[in-house]
Amino acid sequence: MKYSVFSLLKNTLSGHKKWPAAWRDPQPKQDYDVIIIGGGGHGLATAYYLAKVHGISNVAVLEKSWLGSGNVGRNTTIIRSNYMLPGNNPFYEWSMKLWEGLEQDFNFNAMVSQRGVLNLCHTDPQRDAFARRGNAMRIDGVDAELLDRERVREMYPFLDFNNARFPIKGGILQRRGGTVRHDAVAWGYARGADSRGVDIIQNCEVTGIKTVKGKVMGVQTSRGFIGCKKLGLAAAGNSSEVAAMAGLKLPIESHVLQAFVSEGLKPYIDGVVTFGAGHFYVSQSDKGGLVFGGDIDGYNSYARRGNLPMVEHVIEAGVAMIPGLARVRVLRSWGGIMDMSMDGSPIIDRTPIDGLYLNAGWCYGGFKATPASGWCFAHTIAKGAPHKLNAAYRLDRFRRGCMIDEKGQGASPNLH
Amino acid sequence: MPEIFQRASPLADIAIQGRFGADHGAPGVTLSVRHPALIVTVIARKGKAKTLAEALKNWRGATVQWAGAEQYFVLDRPFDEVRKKLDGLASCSDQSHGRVIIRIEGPKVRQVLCKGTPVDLHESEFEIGKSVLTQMAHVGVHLTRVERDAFELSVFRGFSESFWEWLTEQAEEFGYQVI
Amino acid sequence: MLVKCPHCGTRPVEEFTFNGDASVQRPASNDPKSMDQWFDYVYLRDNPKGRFDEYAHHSSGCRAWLVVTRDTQSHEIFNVVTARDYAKKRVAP
Amino acid sequence: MTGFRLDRGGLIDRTAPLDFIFDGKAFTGFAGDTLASALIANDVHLMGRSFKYHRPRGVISAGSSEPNALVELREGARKEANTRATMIELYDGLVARSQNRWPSLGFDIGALNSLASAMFVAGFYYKTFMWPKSFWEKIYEPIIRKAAGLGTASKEADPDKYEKAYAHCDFLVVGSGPTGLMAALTAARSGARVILADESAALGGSLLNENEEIGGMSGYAWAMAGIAELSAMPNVIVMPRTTIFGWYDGNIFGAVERVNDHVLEPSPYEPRQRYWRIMAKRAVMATGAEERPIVFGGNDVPGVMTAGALRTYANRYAAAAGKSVVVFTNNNSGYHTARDMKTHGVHVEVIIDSRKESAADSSGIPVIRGGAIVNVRGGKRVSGVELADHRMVPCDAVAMSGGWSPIVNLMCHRGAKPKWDERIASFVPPDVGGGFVAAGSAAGRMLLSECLADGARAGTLKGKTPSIPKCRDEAFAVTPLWWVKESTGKAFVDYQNDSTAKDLPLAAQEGYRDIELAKRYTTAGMATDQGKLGNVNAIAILAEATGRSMDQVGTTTFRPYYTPVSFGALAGPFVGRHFQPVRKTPLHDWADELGAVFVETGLWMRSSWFPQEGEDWLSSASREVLATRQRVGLCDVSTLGKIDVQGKDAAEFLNRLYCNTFSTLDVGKARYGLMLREDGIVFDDGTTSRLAPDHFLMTTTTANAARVMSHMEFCHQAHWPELDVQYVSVTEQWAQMAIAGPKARATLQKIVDKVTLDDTGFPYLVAKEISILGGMTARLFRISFSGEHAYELAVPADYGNLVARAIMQAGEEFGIAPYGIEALSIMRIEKGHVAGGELNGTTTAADLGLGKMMSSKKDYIGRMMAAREGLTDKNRQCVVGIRPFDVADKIRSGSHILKKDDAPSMAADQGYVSSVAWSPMLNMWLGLALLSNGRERHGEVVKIFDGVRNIHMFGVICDPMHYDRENKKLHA
Ligand SMILES: Cc1cc2nc3c(=O)[nH]c(=O)nc-3n(C[C@H](O)[C@H](O)[C@H](O)COP(=O)(O)OP(=O)(O)OC[C@H]3O[C@@H](n4cnc5c(N)ncnc54)[C@H](O)[C@@H]3O)c2cc1C
Ligand SMILES: NC(=O)c1ccc[n+]([C@@H]2O[C@H](COP(=O)([O-])OP(=O)(O)OC[C@H]3O[C@@H](n4cnc5c(N)ncnc54)[C@H](O)[C@@H]3O)[C@@H](O)[C@H]2O)c1
Ligand SMILES: Cc1cc2nc3c(=O)[nH]c(=O)nc-3n(C[C@H](O)[C@H](O)[C@H](O)COP(=O)(O)O)c2cc1C
Ligand SMILES: [Zn+2]
Repeated sequence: MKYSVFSLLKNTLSGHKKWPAAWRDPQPKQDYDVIIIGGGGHGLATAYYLAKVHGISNVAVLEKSWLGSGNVGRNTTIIRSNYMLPGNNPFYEWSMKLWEGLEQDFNFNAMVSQRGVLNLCHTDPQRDAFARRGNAMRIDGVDAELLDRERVREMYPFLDFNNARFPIKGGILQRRGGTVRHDAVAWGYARGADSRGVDIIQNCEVTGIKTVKGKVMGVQTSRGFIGCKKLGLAAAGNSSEVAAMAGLKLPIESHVLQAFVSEGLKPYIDGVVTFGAGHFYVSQSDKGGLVFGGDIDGYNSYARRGNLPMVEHVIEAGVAMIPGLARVRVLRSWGGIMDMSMDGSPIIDRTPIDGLYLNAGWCYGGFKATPASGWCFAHTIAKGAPHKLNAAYRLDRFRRGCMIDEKGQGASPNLH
Repeated sequence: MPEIFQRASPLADIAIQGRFGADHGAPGVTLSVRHPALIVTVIARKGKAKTLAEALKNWRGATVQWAGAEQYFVLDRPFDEVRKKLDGLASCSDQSHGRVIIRIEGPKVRQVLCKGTPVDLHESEFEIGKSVLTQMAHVGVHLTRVERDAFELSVFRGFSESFWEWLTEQAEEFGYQVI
Repeated sequence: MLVKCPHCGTRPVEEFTFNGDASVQRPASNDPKSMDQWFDYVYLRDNPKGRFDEYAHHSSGCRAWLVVTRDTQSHEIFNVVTARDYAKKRVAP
Repeated sequence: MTGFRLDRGGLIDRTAPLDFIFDGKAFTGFAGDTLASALIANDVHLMGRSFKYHRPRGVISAGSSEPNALVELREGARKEANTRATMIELYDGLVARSQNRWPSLGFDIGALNSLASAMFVAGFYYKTFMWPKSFWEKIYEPIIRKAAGLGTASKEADPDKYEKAYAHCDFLVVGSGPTGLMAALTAARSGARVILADESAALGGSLLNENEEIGGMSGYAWAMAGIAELSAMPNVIVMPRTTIFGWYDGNIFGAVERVNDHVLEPSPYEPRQRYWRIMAKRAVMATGAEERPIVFGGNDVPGVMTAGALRTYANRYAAAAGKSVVVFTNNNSGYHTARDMKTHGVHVEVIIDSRKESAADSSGIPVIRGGAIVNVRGGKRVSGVELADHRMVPCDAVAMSGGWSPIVNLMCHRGAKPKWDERIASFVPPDVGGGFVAAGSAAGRMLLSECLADGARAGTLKGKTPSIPKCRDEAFAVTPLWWVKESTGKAFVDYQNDSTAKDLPLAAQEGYRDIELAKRYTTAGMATDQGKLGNVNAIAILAEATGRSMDQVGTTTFRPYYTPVSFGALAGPFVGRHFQPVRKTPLHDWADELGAVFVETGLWMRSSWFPQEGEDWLSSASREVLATRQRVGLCDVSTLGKIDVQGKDAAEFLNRLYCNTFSTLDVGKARYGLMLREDGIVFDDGTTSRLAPDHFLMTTTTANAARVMSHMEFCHQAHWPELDVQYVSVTEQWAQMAIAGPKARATLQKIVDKVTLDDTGFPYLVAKEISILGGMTARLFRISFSGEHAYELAVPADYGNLVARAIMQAGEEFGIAPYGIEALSIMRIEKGHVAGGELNGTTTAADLGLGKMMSSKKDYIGRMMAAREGLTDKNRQCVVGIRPFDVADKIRSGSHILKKDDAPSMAADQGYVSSVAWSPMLNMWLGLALLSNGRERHGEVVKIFDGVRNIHMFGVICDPMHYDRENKKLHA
């Protein structure tokens, strides 16, 4: 059933008894052309584009828990394409373009809200770095504006302009950046994929990968063996664990990133703002909660929860940026497991094992990448070779010394 | 040896004597700056940790404080004397100007310090003479219990002013005096 | 999380800086043939869900590097030794 | 009873009346009241409006789980949105406003939403608002955002202070009801260090609300005696108004103490709130149980509340929520309310017991067994209830009891899930090991005697469990009734978010069957109360809709914060100017005297330029450069990291850390060193001197000082523990100043004792201990960052200002000028020296033109990885100089570089400008850039693209050394 004002009115009249399920709850088949491990944003988007763009619909997405229970369901929802390096920039911009038409494409309101992403700077070198970044964007036709202190003040007069330890000197603004209703992304892709024949199988944990002579044959799961010709890993924070089932060791560490939401408030902050002198970024959800986060806790973790030091660190920065927040209350905090890579950039590639494809290393920026990641991963799986947009996201780039390191932190995953 | 040059304390203009904060009768804590101080970092050379520890024991006129694995602060003796005495046992570095020692004492001293350090300062856990390295208010602190209700806090000189501001603010509710 | 530093006693996690997998050892050879070992050492990480040896620096305390054995899922800490002792005990590659 | 204030009883102080204002109207209450109890006593029930439908709402609870009665407390910069009226202690002068209504609480236009509510079901948003596309940001979303949210938060800086603190104990007791008190008493009497914390202003838990009897006295008297005993013990810390908000790894509990929320304004010396990290060896969760609502039509009309709340208002606050009460219950505790109300002289119309049978004592109040309320009459206040058999019962208050849920939150914060207990029809806490145990009602024990015994058991840290005082018990019996299916009115599961009983089956029908999906689709449990009251009902309704058991459906994930915590408390004093500590150099006062403008560099404040009358930063910095290059300048470089490296293997250690060699350095000499990361990228640079065969002084960049130190510690301890080397930061011990310029030598000579500073006595790269000013020991290094004949002089920090002043005096005759880091930066760019803009974590030694420094004779950090193809590619971007083609043009840092005739595109991007400066020597803007294959391109004309400033020009690539390429001045 197509979602629209008309279907809504019609169903209201029939007491909402006739809404169909947004996706089926199928039993796994014996085998599939393609299996995707991970019912997060990337896995679901991959399945959607496999079916939609490549006509491959004998596909299953296996999710160990409920749909969207991973990072897609727990991130701070920021989308932007303000990347600097040639390996990244066109990819993220393509993602932004896909966001811009996504809801009409998959007929689900994911509340893509291009309310602007503003990053603040507090020193001259930071401003220079923003100029470099902004120019890298502009050179490729991506929107970016460098704002001075007064322009920032006009937009957000309630930031600390009076008593700050690190005065605000300006910022870089991407107006097309913004937020998306995170859960709805998973739901929209799931519904879109399901309607094109993809089996979305929840509560189905992959526990082993079967290979014969270096070729993938299928997966062991909590619901039995399922065969496949091609297997795509899109397990985000669990990538290392899943890859290890095929004997692969990855250039990835798993870390916990916490996020927070405040009590609901009347409109407080219009766009997304990030602090440049500490770890803090914030936006306001359509429900009214301030959604915010900061840095990873810093130690390897698979627990989806963090500890108090990072809570304090984030909130100190929050009040340093917006003094008025002191009397606002934080309602809830949670964590997600980040697949932190060695250069802060992702991997979308084949692997040394025939038929096994890898999508991982998203660090804490993979939500915004969801559409392009699905698009490129679907292409890579369908064609057996990367798309030109993910040509730099190769697994062997570390061995070759071709890192894509936006922050210049090197092989220290917890610093990216 | 009298110094021919006047040493200037970084807290000279900050740690002004007087009574501050709330007034509940006697001050909750009393603060003072130990300046000029003589401080030497002493680190055992390889394989010399035991001999060094022996050499540091019962050193008249010196105060020896633990400052990390096989590492100490020797206070109150001039750098050259320390270096000569520990020659071959330890690497010595003068820190007399690099660190500032603040003494805090009084009935509320633990209540003030627990606003900064995660270390348990209860008598049952922290005897007199014990030193620890910790962090308070984002500043690294070397903390020593010198008496039941008296502690010394040693911080890098550059942070001393900021640290003093924080420390005195924590003491305000009890009332404090600076001597 | 509380980490029991062998030098300082039990301290909360905010005094430590973590630095990942301690199981990898810096290769001894500079022969180009050892490149695989080097690549493994610099870029590949054990990243288990469960028991894990990791480097931790007591950066706001005694500044010793430690190796903490911890469960990455429950965060339970089983053991802490100095990196120095860990290095000494490690079997030569 | 006059009005709704009972004549007798309660824990309020009738001698202390307090005036307060709610929605502009003046009222009076008493000390001991909460805002909610005072309003109820004044017959005000309408306190707020709901989220989606803007329905009139009153108080539901008497505690921190309150979802409805949220108000904006205080005004101006102290305004605090969404404050629970049930937790606000009344104080004189209190001002509060209702929220989420317009124009007024009584008449709220938003309530029109209710009319379309048939359409506003779960998931409504996802199905519409998609056309036309551009309408979302411009029209739909702003309307939705305006309508959503609850209170309005202040945007002004908060005038109050906050604090942080740590506490340690052997035993933490969370909750001070009978269980907690018994546990605390038991542990404390055995000598343990005990902390007893309770979120309430008064300790005693349910004993304050109920008429119990313990040990021959009233429960209240017993509690007071216990609290008095605990308060007098030196090993006990009693913390009222302290909410334990979360349980973290290591048995660390986060807590907030509301030190001054019960007064109009805190004293200037005291914080508003204090955030505690409590490190407990063991802890007990004695948090009690929460009474659940029943989901029936109109269960949100003001005047409907939990039975326990109604009882609490009467018993503790002497406030009657109505004059004629109907009780609706599925367990015995509803009877308790009925009896207490009767005792207080309040008419109880009827007890509606959903159970067909029960043995509970109704004290003569009529009981309807097997009954149910299907709708509540009344808009802004209950006027009656409609029963399943169509009977109408008039009343002005409804007490409902759907059973009791142990408050398991804290114990589930680290991932464990509660278990379903059929016996009490509740989820009970999981077993999380001995460090944290549940006791009393929190553990599912509903009888007082069980609670006391459980508390005593939990508090027994050693020895035998003591016997407990005698008390009166009342049987607990519940037969679940979650949802009155025959309801005719809207029946709410989540009050604040307006999720109804119908939303959950709809979510299941649409595929959102998992409780977590249903939560997200319907928003049930996501409001400020986090479903404390209604989540269990939601689970039950979903269980039925999907044919699963309670256990199979399970709960959603419990997360901190038990109740919401202010940002202020978690930030503590580290806000505003105190966000991070300030680090000042030993020359700060000297620079300040000379009018320096300071700039934040990491935590340091560095003197940036020294403006004279009428100068801006550029004219000041240019003058400083000219003075230095033509005469002599003095600059504070104390922030450079300085590390004393000593020991037999010091030289070997440095050999392994730096890519170039240090073992060959002579004593008394300095050498520039370059450090790589293990991945082959440049890490840091600096000059390191050999003071003795086994003693080096290393310097690092300001930015990397701490990281280099950690790196050394790591390399030594983890890689090479066999080395005999010791190192310590001596950054703060030394005040260090650069004295540069043609007259540097002459200036210094005037203050240096004995040594002659000529090229034989003190040649380039000499590093020596000397004496100055007639007896001060100092270190002098002949090194240069500016390219001038220059020295760095280090003196013990306490002498810094004194020496700097002396040098200024000595240099006066030569025209000495202080210079700041702006001038320093100009000079280094003129000389093509790399710094932060180029040492950016992605450049190799070769990229920086320093490839020759990489030794091939030894192992060092980064050697192997630096040889990878990607890091040796000839097209890598490397450092070049760049100048404007038209010398009148200004190049800006961050501009990108294109081939002269190329149009902008990522593919055509050749590099970028990494540093720029106005060169007073060359009279133009010039810079350094990172340019693909740059070394081969000197002389090439390129396009400079500065899209973010919309400035485009041409530039010329050149050698990075713009000025004095022969280094004549250095050796002059
Ligand atoms: C707190 C937080 C904030 C963030 N903020 C942002 C942000 O603002 N902007 C942004 O762009 N990005 C952000 N991110 C990152 C972003 O959410 C992730 O990079 C992205 O969601 C990862 O891709 P995914 O959606 O496919 O991952 P997931 O949703 O995690 O999907 C992976 C799925 O694989 C499943 N799985 C794992 N192992 C198995 C197995 N063995 N068998 C079956 N299934 C398995 C998991 O259950 C999971 O559902 C944030 C992340 C977090 C945690
Ligand atoms: N009538 C019934 O059916 C019924 C049902 C359940 C319980 N009860 C009775 O209630 C009593 C329960 O006693 P109890 O001592 O277990 O609980 P309690 O309710 O008396 O005390 C719990 C205390 O914990 C505090 N608290 C809760 N969470 C907190 C947190 N996170 N931080 C700080 N404080 C927190 C509360 O403010 C409260 O004061 C018994 O007398 C029992 O018989 C009766
Ligand atoms: C953008 C965003 C907004 C959220 N808003 C709320 C909210 O208003 N109320 C709430 O209780 N939780 C909110 N959450 C948190 C979720 O309840 C939940 O904690 C999070 O998705 C992680 O899942 P988990 O806690 O079940 O592990 C929000 C989460 C996100 C990502
Ligand atoms: Zn330590």
